[in-house]
Amino acid sequence: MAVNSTVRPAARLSESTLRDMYWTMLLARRLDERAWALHRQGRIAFHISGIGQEAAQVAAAFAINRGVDFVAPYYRDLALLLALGMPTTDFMLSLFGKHDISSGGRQMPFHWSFKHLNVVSGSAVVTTQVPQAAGLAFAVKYRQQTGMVDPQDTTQPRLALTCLGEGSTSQGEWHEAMNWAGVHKLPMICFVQNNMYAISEKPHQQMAVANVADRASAYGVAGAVVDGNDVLAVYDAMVEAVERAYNGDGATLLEAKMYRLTPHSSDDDDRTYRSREEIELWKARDGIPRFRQHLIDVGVLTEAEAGDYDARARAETDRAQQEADAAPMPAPEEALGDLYAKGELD
Amino acid sequence: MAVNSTVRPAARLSESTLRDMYWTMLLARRLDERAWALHRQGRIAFHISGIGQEAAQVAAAFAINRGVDFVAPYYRDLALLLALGMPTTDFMLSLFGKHDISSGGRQMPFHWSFKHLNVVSGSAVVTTQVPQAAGLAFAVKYRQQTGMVDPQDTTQPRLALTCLGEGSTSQGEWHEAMNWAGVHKLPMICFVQNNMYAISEKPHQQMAVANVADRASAYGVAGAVVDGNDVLAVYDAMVEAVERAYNGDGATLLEAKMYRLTPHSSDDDDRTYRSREEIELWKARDGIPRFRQHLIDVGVLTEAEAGDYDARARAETDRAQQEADAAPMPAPEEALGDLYAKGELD
Amino acid sequence: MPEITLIEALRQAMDEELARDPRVFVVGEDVGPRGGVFRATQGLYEKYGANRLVDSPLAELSIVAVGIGAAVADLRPICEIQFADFIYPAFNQIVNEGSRMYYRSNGAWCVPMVIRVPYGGGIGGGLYHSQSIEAYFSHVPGLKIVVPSTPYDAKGLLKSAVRDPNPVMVLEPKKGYRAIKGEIPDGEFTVPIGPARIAREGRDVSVFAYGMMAYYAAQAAETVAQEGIDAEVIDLRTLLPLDQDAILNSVKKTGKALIVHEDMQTMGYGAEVAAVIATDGFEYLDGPVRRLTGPDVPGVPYSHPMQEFFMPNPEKIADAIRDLAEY
Amino acid sequence: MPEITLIEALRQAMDEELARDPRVFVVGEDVGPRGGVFRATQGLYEKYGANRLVDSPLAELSIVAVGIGAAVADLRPICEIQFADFIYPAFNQIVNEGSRMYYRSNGAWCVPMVIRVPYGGGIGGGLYHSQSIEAYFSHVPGLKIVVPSTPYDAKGLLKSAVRDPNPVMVLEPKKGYRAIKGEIPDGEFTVPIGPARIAREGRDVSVFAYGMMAYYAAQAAETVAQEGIDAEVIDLRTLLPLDQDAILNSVKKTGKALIVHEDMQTMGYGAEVAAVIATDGFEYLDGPVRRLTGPDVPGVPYSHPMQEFFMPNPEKIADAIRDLAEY
Ligand SMILES: Cc1ncc(C[n+]2csc(CCOP(=O)(O)OP(=O)(O)O)c2C)c(N)n1
Ligand SMILES: Cc1ncc(C[n+]2csc(CCOP(=O)(O)OP(=O)(O)O)c2C)c(N)n1
Ligand SMILES: [Mg+2]
Ligand SMILES: [Mg+2]
Repeated sequence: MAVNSTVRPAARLSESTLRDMYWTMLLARRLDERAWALHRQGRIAFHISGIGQEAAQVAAAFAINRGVDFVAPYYRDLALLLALGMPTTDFMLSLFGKHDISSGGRQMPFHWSFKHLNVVSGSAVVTTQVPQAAGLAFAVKYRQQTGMVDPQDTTQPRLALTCLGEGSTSQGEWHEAMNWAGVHKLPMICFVQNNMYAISEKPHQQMAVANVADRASAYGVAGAVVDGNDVLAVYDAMVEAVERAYNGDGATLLEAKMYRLTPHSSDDDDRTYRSREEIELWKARDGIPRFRQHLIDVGVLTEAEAGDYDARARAETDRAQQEADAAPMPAPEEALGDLYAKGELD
Repeated sequence: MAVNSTVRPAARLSESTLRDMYWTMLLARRLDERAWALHRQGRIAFHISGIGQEAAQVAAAFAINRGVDFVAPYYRDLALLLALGMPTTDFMLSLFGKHDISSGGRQMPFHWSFKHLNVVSGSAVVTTQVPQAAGLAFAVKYRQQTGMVDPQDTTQPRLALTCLGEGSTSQGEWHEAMNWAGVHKLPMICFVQNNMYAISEKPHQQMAVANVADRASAYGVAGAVVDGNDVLAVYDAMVEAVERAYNGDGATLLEAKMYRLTPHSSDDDDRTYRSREEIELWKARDGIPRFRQHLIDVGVLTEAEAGDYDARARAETDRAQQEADAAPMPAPEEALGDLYAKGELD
Repeated sequence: MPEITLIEALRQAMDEELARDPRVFVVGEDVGPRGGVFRATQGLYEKYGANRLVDSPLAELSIVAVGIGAAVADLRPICEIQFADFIYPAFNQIVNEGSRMYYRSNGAWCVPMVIRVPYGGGIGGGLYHSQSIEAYFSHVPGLKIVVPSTPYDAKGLLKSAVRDPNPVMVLEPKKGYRAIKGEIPDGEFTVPIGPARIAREGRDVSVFAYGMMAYYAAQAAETVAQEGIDAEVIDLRTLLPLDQDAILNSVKKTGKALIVHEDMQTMGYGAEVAAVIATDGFEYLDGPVRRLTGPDVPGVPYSHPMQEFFMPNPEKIADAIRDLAEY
Repeated sequence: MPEITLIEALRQAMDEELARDPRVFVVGEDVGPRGGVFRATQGLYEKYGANRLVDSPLAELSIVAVGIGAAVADLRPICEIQFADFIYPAFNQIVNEGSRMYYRSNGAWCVPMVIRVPYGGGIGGGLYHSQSIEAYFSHVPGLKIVVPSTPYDAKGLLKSAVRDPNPVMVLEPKKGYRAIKGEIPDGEFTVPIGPARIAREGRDVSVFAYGMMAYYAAQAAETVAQEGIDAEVIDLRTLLPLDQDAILNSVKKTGKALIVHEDMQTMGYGAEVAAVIATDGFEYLDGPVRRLTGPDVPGVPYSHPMQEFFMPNPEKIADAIRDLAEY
């Protein structure tokens, strides 16, 4: 996948980009499903899924300058990370607790960190990445304002994108981050993936407003709500936010509505708090088959090609799993690691 | 001062209540000025002032069921506390670090606590009282909803009033408190005393919106802005908020605009960050002479009576100071105090 | 007497206290219909309803702060923090507020609240689902901290915590939730907050531990007993205030002290135990005070081999006892 | 060499680092035109402007979190927390985030940030303007903590902190801001993070202290010297990582250890120092390890007599040295 920096509306996306987007969503879905299977087989200890959120994530990634702009993701962002350039094998390594790039096996899977892609390491503690993303965006602006970089230089990060769930906006951390973004007019995009649940709790137990994005006005930032299962709609909304950031016009709170199609994690039993019917209803709105059909309808993809993609995604998943499977486990003493960075930084 | 529970608009306030309100504002001003004088004389170590905020505070207090409803105040609330029934001597004792009711001399002055008035002890850490006030309001509602008390019972607390400065709303604590108030529709009033400064910082350095109350909509609570120097306007706005709380219609974010007429505290030098002209401008809008004139205009007070009030306030201040002066200092070992409450609570 | 798990004991304690006192309520993330992510409140929502089992917004600071306000208003909140690792947003409210309320108001206000916190590693939780937090909170005068390691203590201490007029943190060794089983009597009972428990009497070496490590220490003591080493195991059980007498009495007998915790060593809880011994038990000592703890790294790694490297276990404890016995 | 105050030394360090590296900036409440409530940044706003001296919203969590993000993005933030008592809202970001970034990313990301924190009592600040916080933060692997007690160390350590690739907390004994004066050389210098400083050599008793208490301990040592007691004073200076060798070397010489801090005793920093001695210095000891500290109450009371009761001072330290010397 080529790293692009194209800020253009969905209507002007090239066919190959559209296919890339579809491929990434599909691959994420297959990898994610495989993780569930591996967990059922007792081969991995834990899985937390992004199934149902791939369309929105891929759209978000494709709208920024991938690999250059800062990203502070959250645990469900598998599709986003694939779109940014995470190797599939690395994902599989992390599932097995092996030497992945993100943490060398120290962190649970889904705690992404890719320095070469400007994806900053996160924790499991929800929302902590959001004020840090304000700091990343602050650094972007600081460099521009103090003349250290040219604001037009596309080899430099020009914004910080951060993701979180709707429930996580209840944290004080989120308020402080959004407030910084507003007061300091930061090039930040807060991308809320509202999947209707925070483990068992529903949005009305988190907030007394209909949309997280309704809170944008409280911070003096732009806000928008978009259908998270409509990849091109999310993409267009993101492009607006990206242009705002690049142009120095401040932050955006973008909320994509979607649905968590799986239990919260492999430890969860969602039968205690939601009906099977509700899930089926949302399955029918799944963004992946929807985009597939759209691409076929507009002639970007044929049925045969789509079938091909399916086969390739499965093959790529197999390959990644096998490669990761063959890799050794970390040595016990690696727990000690390096506690402190050494020397003076230049 | 009799404890009242009258929820009535300002237009229907009795003459004696109006005079009570004026008296309380005036007394607060005199005590506060005396504290500055004592500090200049090196007789007390520290002072933090409510000068310029008395009108709003007195209005707020008079609108609730004083001594019964819960109050979680902040450090500038001298006038509010007097209106609630704090003895003047006790204030003076606290200035001298003697055995005051609030803390027995353990806390700095202005860390009010009066169990018999349902005024809950606070810290100097800004904003912490606000989510606690949500807890107080939660308890009010819990008792009503579980049938432990009758919602009409005026001998029971029916709301929680909490105060803070505009700068303190930048804390994550505030977001979480307001969010609880919204989600759980709590009988809480968050009274923001926007005095245009947080030490040296101006409101636009705290938030990218014009008013704190603009944020009410983000929490699904009612919001209003009022002129803090207009005691009757604040009173009416508070009455609305109180009725909302008493009727089970949820929380209010009420913001009173005013001006901190003194430096932040006796440790501050405000010449580093604001002009003398600006202060003079605001002095002209001071709520106390304005209310005095109003009462004279409407015939509630004569010039002579007003002069009398001045003399009485000075005398009361003298008396309180002398009484506090004569009291002994705490013994050193009282530092040990009681670390834990003993026994089982009933 | 029926044998139950640690978590069932905690559930029973809450059930009984909810039934006993209408002021008791539980507040936290997913404590309602979901019954808690560890199922500590399973069935309680159905029994006591939404007023008493309160699903909170995802915000630990306010779970605790609302608890403080409600306790001040004479309710009896049981606040659940989903994992110990997520308690820090509430640090300010616990340290600056709840724990100081009584002292700062000169005894006028008290805060009868409970904070339940599943903690500890060895469960594949990595850096952020494995933490021990007792070190931070045992430096907070005004707070009490208990750590049960048996179902009996779990039920009895939690019930005492609910009835205590002070804020009490209940640290629950989550690896033991289902692994630790034990008998409890049928009727009502409580376990007092304060006294440590002699889990095993012995004359050669004193082992001080709590939570999962107390459970392991007892196993290790049985192992070394077969080799002729008679270890005394003290389950500290209440970390704040610390039962100094229990520690000193034991060291007086054995002359040797080993402290075990899974938390990192530097400024871990073992430091205070060692300091107490070095000051007031100095004359009893026949050897150095030893600590067997997790290493000084920022957390328990996820990958299994690294996790096992981090965690103390019965074998490592037995080795440390042998070592010290030989001194 | 000119004699300057502790706070002037800190101001100079920031001034020089701001001039040296355009990535260095200061962020905090009132650090701009106001120059900080203690005046640590006085004149810097005029010199470096609003981009480099950033008045933040009144929100410590985000002061630190924005600092972390900026440091990750290769800037060099100096975050000012107005009073130590107000740092807890940032506890989560410091403990779970900044200090773990390097370890959790397997060395990919580092966090070259400084957190400056005025701390300590004896200044009429009461429960919420007097706190010591080192105990909480010295249990955070990945963080470094320094506490200067001389202008030389203040300037040298702060400059080292700015250049260090790790998060460094600089605890500033605010009672000494203007009270402590000392000489510093004219040109550029730094003081390494890590080694303790022998403030006074002696053979009879080792006194371990830091910050204001190191300053007082040196005074106390002079007092007892006149009585023939030769106390060694070790200014620990870096609390994390702890210079264990310096401690053990001193105890080896004197056989007696007194630890002094103003913070509360239980699980205070002295616990770790005592534990290190009880473990690795056991064979050197000629007497119990003693701690002279603030009492276990929730904070320093405001009222003057109670404050004085709480705070250690040169007289109390001298008494404690005499006591231990007699053992
Ligand atoms: C501070 C904190 N508290 C609690 C948790 C436990 N937890 C993990 S995910 C989650 C729900 C998050 O919901 P939401 O923000 O909507 O994101 P989603 O998982 O739905 O994508 C909770 C409570 C946590 N990780 N961090
Ligand atoms: C958490 C915290 N941070 C910093 C401070 C120091 N401080 C005390 S008052 C104040 C400004 C408060 O401003 P505002 O909320 O507007 O209230 P005002 O003083 O203007 O009434 C600051 C920064 C504090 N007390 N608590
Ligand atoms: Mg969600
Ligand atoms: Mg203000």
